[in-house]
Amino acid sequence: MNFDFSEDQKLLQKTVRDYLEEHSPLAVCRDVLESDKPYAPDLWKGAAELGWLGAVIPEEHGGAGFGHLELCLIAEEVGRALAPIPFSSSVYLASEAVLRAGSETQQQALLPKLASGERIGTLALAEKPGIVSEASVQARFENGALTGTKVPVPDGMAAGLAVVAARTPEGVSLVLADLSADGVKREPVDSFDGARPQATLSFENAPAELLGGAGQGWALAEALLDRAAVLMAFEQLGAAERAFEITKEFTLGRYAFGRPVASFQAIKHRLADIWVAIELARSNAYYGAWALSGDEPELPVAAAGARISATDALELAAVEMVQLHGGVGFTWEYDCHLFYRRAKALGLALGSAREWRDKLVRRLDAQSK
Amino acid sequence: MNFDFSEDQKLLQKTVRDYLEEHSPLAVCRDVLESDKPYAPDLWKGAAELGWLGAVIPEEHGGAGFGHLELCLIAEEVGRALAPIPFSSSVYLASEAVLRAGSETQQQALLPKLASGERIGTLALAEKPGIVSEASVQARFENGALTGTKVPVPDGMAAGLAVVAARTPEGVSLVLADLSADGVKREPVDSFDGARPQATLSFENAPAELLGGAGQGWALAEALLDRAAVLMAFEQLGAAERAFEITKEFTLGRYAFGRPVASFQAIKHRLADIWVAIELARSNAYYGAWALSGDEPELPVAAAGARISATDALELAAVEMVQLHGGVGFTWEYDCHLFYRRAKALGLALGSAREWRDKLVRRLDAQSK
Amino acid sequence: MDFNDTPEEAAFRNEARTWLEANGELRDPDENAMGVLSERYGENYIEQAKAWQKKKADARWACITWPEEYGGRGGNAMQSVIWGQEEARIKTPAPIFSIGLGMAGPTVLAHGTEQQKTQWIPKLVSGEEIWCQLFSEPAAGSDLAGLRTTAVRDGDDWVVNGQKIWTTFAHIADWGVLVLRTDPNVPKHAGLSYFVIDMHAPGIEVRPIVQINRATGFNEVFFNDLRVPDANRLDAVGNGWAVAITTLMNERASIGGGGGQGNLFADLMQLSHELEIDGRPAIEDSAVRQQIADFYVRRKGVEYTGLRSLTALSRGGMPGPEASMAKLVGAKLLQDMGSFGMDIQAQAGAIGVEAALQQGSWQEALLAAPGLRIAGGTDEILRNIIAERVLRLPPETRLDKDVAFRDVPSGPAS
Amino acid sequence: MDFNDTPEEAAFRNEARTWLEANGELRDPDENAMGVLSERYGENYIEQAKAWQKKKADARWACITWPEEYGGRGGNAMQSVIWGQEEARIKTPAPIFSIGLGMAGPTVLAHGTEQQKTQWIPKLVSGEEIWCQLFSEPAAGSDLAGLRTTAVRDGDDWVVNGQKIWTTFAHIADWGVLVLRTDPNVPKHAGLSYFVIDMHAPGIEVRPIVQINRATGFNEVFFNDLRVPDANRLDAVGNGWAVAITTLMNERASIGGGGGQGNLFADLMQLSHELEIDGRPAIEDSAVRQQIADFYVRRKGVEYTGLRSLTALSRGGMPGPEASMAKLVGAKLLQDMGSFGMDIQAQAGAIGVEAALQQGSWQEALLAAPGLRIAGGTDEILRNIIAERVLRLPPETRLDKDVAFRDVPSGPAS
Repeated sequence: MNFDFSEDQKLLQKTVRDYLEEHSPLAVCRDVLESDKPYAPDLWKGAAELGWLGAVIPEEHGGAGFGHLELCLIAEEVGRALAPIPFSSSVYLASEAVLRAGSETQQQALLPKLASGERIGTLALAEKPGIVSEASVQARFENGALTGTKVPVPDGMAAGLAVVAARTPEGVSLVLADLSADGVKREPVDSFDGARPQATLSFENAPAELLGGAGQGWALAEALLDRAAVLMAFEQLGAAERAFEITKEFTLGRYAFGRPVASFQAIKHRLADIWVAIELARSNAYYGAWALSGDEPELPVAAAGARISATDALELAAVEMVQLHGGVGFTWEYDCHLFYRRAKALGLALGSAREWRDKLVRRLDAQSK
Repeated sequence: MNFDFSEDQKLLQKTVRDYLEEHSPLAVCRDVLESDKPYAPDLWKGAAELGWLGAVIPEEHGGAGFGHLELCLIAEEVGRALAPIPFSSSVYLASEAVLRAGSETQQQALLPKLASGERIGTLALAEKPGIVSEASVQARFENGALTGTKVPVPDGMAAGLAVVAARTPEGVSLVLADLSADGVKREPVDSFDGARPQATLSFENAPAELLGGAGQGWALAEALLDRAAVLMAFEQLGAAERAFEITKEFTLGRYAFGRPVASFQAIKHRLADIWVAIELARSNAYYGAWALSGDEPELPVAAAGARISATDALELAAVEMVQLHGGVGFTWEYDCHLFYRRAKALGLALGSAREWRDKLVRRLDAQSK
Repeated sequence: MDFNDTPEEAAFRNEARTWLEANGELRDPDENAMGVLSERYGENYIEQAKAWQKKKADARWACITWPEEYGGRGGNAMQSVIWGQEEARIKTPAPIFSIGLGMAGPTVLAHGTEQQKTQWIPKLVSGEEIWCQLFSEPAAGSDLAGLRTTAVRDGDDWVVNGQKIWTTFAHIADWGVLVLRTDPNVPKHAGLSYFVIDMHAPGIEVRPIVQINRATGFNEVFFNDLRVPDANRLDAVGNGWAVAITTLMNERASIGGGGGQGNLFADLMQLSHELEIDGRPAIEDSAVRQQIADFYVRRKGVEYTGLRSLTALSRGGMPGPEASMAKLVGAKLLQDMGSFGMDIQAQAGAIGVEAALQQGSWQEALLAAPGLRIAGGTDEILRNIIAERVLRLPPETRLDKDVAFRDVPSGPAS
Repeated sequence: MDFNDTPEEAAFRNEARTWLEANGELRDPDENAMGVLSERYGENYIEQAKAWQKKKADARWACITWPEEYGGRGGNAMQSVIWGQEEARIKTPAPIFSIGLGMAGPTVLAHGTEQQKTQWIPKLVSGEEIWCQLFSEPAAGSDLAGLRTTAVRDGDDWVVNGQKIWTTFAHIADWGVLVLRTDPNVPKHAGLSYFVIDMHAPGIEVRPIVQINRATGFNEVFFNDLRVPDANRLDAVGNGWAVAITTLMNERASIGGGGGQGNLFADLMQLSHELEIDGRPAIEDSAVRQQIADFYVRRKGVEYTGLRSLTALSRGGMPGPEASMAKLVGAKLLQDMGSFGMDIQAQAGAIGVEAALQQGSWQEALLAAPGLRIAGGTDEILRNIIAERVLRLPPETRLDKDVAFRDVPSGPAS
């Protein structure tokens, strides 16, 4: 039985944590939240230099060639730091898309730049409020030209490259669009979590190229979302752990009625429940990591389980973080709302837990047939 | 603003409570649970003599002619006592059916007997596990003959008369069947709440007669279920209040670590939450009572709201009753399980809260159109 | 059982409605929930509010239950409720007098001398002066009696030093009511006294607090050698806790519960029609219906509980503990609805208030709810109140009651 | 990251499996959850259990981690787990030795004298003698150290009076371990001593307790002047609490969590296919899927937490607090699943165990769960344990620690 990360992997995680503790205190997150900056560029550069961006990109394409288990742990630390960088968009989604579906030429052209951070990528699926599905894709791609509007696109202002779902005669396909090209307009759109900015991308006969088979786009998108769900679960787990630790320390140091707040049973039991939720999420996430790293047939079910459990844990931890801080918890000055916003933003990023619950049981059901 | 029962109505309620405290201690409920008796006949006789069975039956048909507000309060007390009598089957369902849909002849023949308790009625809808709907009715009624099997039928062994949903050429209709007639077979079926016994009723060309218009059966059944939902909500409310009171007293008297268990915040806050659930249920039930008593157009929505809220409150109160009693809570000897069983039985009696939630929103939606 | 007024109530309602419709403008019944939640006021809100209050005072509608001699109407509690219901139909300015009318005024009326009442009450009624209430401190929130701001006697004055927090309208108030520690050598509840302070006096600094929804209704207030005349003391030295209880009882009665979800529920039905799941309106999804039904019965449960309480009032009884319950249930409901409203928008739920659907009602709800779950008594304190005052369960084991306040632990031992 | 055994573990597993398949009969993997939940045993269950234990002991498989000199195998914790996994694949008789092997035995091994170990352990290993554990009392459940059953010294014996409760297998046991109050004049934890008693001695009366699911695994045990030789005392007089902690640590490790939901989950998927909603299988209803998904992630979360813990064990570490968590989550999950399984049957959910669908699994779950949520530590105690021992939060304020036991309040003042 070897259902845990190795010592080497944990050592890597420790170096990531140490780096982020030094270079990404919560003030860095707050700075992006309170400004118009699309991300923290110095941190992004650091992440690139340490090989995090190319963690699963092969060395021949300029990556670090670690593997997905290592990337899970990096994601956990990025989540823990609420690092305001386009990590999930560029690493879990755009890079994975190129790795999974890119032609040799595309891989050679893009992967080194994605690994070095020179190029930031994102995935643009949503066009309107509601569940994103094959049917909701209305953007069109024909004869090398992309037309349509995508909103919200996470990190859309930071990215130079977008993987876009669009209709082609063969069905929905994924295409690669250079966001600096003619025919592309982008505008920031107010984001619930300002440290995780969103944008509207409008394409008007913009140049783009197919990524993967024509008409294979939706299957590919689903596969990408599953893979990202595992990584995002680790990011959520990291944020949840941090929120919990801060909350626990606060309730230990805050006194009321002559006692630490943490000595009141209502608070103690709440903390115990949050801890339980995080442990359950961690265990489900580990299973997802196993399935992701080996590309196991269990991945679709494991990814959904990890995603649901992590979303539940982080939302609980963040809501209770605000509540258990009392008055200061709902001030702009304290950091609780950074977690509160991030929890909801990550919970929605790949579709809500409601949507993943539905997928999970459909998949379990399909398995049993 | 007059959103409460009147002093006179509360006085009536008090007499009902006093009677039941004397004649229906929990030992009476337990006696039916532990025996093969289908109900407590002495209590039934008492209820008849006091006019509870005919509460809404006009005086010219032998009833007490109180009204539905009074019946709500009687139902609350019957619930409070966990009275093991076929009250809901005969009063909320069968009597209401005859009152709403019976011909003059049927009313004259049946209402006096229902009011006097000489005749016990029930409503037989379900035929198999799952939501009872117009489509689930498979029993057939043609040329005065009823054929089919109904299970579970609450109080099916106690009843002498059943209102049965059956297919006729015009669609689903309700028919009246004398359960002592030829062609009727009945068998007790194990009941989750043995003090609320269930039966299987099998009809093989049994004599029966139409109740209400042919093909109008399902609309009529829905209307009956709505009316019964309000009354049942009061019954659930009474049981919930009683469960809560017993639990509160127990936790006040039980000491651990040198303190009453009720002084621990985990327990106090749980009790506060149960109290809140009961208050919300009470308020929703009152609204249902208002809508029922005036036959208001709001009844379908009000009935669903009352039903959902009461089911939630009673299930919470009963589950926590067992839990907060600790070890003795899960013994046969203590009375907690009487409430635990009754909570679930009443929660399922007219269809689960899930089903009513669904109906509620469908109705709200239809209203808004 | 009905929802009708008694004949007397109907007459009063009619009179109120007539006056209001003649003097105010009806609200749009389809107003989006957003406005209610954001707590953002337009320019000139002070002037507008003062003018409206003056208008009401001139017609004796300003303080229904207060004595006529101080400018009130001398009416009963039910009339006050009816007035509130009717006034809610009208567009009204920012509630800058709410603390004065809801909390400070009743306390002065209950504990003030005749001179204090005539000095302060009429100008409060007429909208000339704005009041605030300064109770909470950074280290004394739920444990209000643990407050540390001190007042030391000096001749005819008291000299005040310390800090208060969560003071609504402190930045525009003329007067404030507050509790101060006048003796740290006795047990905590015994060393408190209650004062009225002039918010324009030197030695007071007010700093706004930005909330997570960017609203700025609350302030921090700092005292540096503020001098308060002893004539501004309400009730006896050392009796401040009893006076504070009067203020708090009025606070709980006036906060009420579940503000804004009425509109929000209509918004939710609309949203569930607009969004699609599996190619059909979201309202046709069974899981969506389950959730909406749950919200509905909670909201209606609170609303009908209010009607039961009004009935008691109408029959001459006292309001019960329903305000605590309404806030406990309503604030969490707001948070749950906000979260759900964002969830069913899926990815687009992550759009911020300024750009989101329905004027960002859902995002606004999610950001406003935390404050509601905390201010004026946290969920946890409300459960304690229900458990101890309604259900009469034993109080918490207390280690801070029988020792001198200065010896009560206030932080981890170093 | 994988689920594989180390080569050593694989070899051990292979050896165990080979022996088990040669000596036992494989379980039906599609077995319904009902059997696991009902706790009802067939006839001759004692003889069958003794025969199986003897067979294992003869082949040195009975007690993997215990020393060889007392009949154990001298193996490590991971081997014990592997054995358990493999044995679970086989049809095994009633677990009548579970208390002896899981709790009493380890306590005797940790605190007994050499003579006590040789007297009791080998016959426990070989299945000749059955043990029970008598800790809880009617007025001392969660507050175990508040126990009131007394032992008074009389020559070489102790004379015991009082009552124990929740004693599994008391009615068939040969020996029992228990804690008794030997001094009521010192604080509660200091006045306890730990003994082994002969369950066949005069002065013991055992009465079965019927649970709400009609199971009768528990008993009440009454002592009337029971004489216990001082030679049966484990560890020093007054040191009983420390010994009891050893027993309890082993209890928590052996109860594990979530028994039976594995099967129950498969039952649920089946049920959701059989039942219809709106004319389609219930599994196609979106609200049903939401609920099933919630059950699934809770169940898998517990299951995978177990695997993480086994990994720690396999790497030579100690098991963590996951047993407390597994029981906390698993018992409530069982209750929720029972309730849901009944709900989606609608009216037919009210049918009892004997006649309901799927052998009444759902009804059985709903009736079995309350016991699981209480026995061996209530949900509330488990949250305390997690809060205090895992999270290191401050303990409850205690009023019963520094006073003589006889002065600790035990009921409302009369």
